[in-house]
Amino acid sequence: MKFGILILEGPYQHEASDSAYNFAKAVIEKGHEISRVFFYQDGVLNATKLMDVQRDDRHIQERWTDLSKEHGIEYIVCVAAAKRRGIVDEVLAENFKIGGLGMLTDLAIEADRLVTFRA
Amino acid sequence: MKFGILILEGPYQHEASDSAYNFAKAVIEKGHEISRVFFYQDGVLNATKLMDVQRDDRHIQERWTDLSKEHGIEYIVCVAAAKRRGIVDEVLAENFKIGGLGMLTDLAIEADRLVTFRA
Amino acid sequence: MLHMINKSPFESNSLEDCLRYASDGSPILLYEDGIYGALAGSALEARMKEIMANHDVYVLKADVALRGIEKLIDGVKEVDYSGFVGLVEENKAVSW
Amino acid sequence: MLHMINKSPFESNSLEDCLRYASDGSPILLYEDGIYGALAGSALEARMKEIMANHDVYVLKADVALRGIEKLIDGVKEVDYSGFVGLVEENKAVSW
Amino acid sequence: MNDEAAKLMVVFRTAPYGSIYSFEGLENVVMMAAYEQDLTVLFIDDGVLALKKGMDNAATGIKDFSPTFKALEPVYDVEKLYIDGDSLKARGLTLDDLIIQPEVIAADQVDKMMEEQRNTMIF
Amino acid sequence: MNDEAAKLMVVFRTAPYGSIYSFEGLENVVMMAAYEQDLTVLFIDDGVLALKKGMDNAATGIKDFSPTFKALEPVYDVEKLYIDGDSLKARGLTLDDLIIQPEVIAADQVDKMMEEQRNTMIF
Repeated sequence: MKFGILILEGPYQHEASDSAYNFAKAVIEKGHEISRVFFYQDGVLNATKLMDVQRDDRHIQERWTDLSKEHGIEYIVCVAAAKRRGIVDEVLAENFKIGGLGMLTDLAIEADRLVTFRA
Repeated sequence: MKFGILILEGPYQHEASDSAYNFAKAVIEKGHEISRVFFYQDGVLNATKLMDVQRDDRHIQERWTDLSKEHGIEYIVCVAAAKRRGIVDEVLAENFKIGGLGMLTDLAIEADRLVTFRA
Repeated sequence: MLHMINKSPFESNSLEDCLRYASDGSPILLYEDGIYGALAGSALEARMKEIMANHDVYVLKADVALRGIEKLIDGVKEVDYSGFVGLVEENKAVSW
Repeated sequence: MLHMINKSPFESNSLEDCLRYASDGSPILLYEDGIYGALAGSALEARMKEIMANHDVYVLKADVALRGIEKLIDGVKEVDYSGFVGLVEENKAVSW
Repeated sequence: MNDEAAKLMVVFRTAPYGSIYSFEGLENVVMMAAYEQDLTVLFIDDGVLALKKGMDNAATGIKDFSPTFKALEPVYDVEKLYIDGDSLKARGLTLDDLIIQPEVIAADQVDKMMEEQRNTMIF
Repeated sequence: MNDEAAKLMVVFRTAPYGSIYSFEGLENVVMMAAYEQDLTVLFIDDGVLALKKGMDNAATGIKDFSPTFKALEPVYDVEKLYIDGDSLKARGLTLDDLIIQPEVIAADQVDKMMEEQRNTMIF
């Protein structure tokens, strides 16, 4: 099955990104494909490489980057939502790409299941 | 009277920063002093100079910067909250300063009224 | 205390939670999505009228106008941002 | 449809809103702060039991453990993340 | 809309302005409309409040995005617009209070509508 | 605490983990405790859930911050800890279920407690 994941909230402020990450790992472990993770609204804030996290806590951006490196998952950060929140190419972490909102429509068409993580 | 303002949410995602801005302007117009605006939790995201906003919408960071320039209000962005969200000196807009969480305690002690804007 | 409520009472329990703690006579300010609590003719109107027997209920005009609301429950008092500051001059404030 | 609820029913109306639309027989997954709806002995237990007459109610184990909850309402089914994926394999899903 | 069109639905259930769900949900609908799929838009719960007539943003400076909701059908060709009648009524509103008049449906039709879609997003 | 100490209160009313209000509210309390003011901490509504015993973060990787709540009195000398009894009861919990045992108060004492403070922050 092809899964799509949509994340609407930023790191730390809400659990959405944590839940999405653990869900994504389980999707992969069950042998499914993740067509794309799409970061929209405050979700775009997960993509900054400037996050500097205390050692006793999880590093949300690095965790996402590592998951993509290991399994080749595509992460798209909505350009319109990113711009108004100050997420630009210069601060983008590895394996995140800025892309158009249309790539969310593409994902909704392509994925057998699109699962939203939100506030 | 001395006012303190505490902002707990980022720009655009919630109305908190808009309400705080309009409240701050009214406080000044009534002749009161604003001891400090403290940006905590996702509130730290108001401080990025990388925000790039469509012309038909308000630019939340520039509006705050202009208000500070005009009236000399101090803006402190909590260092601990900022670090985990990728807000560092390099992306800090004019008139925002990174500071310790203790400066919120100082504000709560000093201000006759501390008003919180939140989700 | 001035009790500040910014969430829609159709979606959030923050207004009802606040009322468990608010002393009779303490004013309530509805702002942001909180202003929907003052919608005339809504399913919450009867409850709001009960609340108004014990509390002065204010709505922030700017948020009412932004949302296109014209008809407010009788007795709800409108304040602009200057009036909002005035309420905070007269009362210590907490945001729920 | 799988209806996913992530907010505390003590604070948010999202579970009750969802139930106005959810067909009988559609499963409900409580995760994140939504798991507090499954607290045994709470003021919401009777209501949850009514809901469970028409819906299978699941809780995400990871979120239950994170919050230190041991006693769940009888009949609530626990799933791990793999079980969560399983529910989404079997059902289209929406997040309220 | 072509024969291979995917059935997609966007649901608005959050009040406008207090959070960005309504506004950025709308930007998403506008984008989806360009794809010529089989798109349905549904307003429920506090989501119906985004359609209230007479919004005036002068005192806040916050962008009034209701003109885009108004344009969904005439400009963006989104024809399948529905609204939950009970949600409107609970808020003391009727279709006459709204800038557009979606087709009124009953709450118990919603689950079936979602089930018919390839994917549904709630904002 | 000195004679000139300001009376300050922090109220926890949000569930832990789902949002950061509880965790960053706690970091704020730890900081305030270092200032030797007259500090009061109150748990109400879903805020009481942050004190539940037996939290286990192994399956999520999210930081378990309950040890810091436990340390408030012994380590950080925060002595004025209160909890709304009705909030606990509504959630099927008793003081025995919690990692600390704040003094139980009734809901109708809260407004007066807030009124006595120089400033109160709710998280």
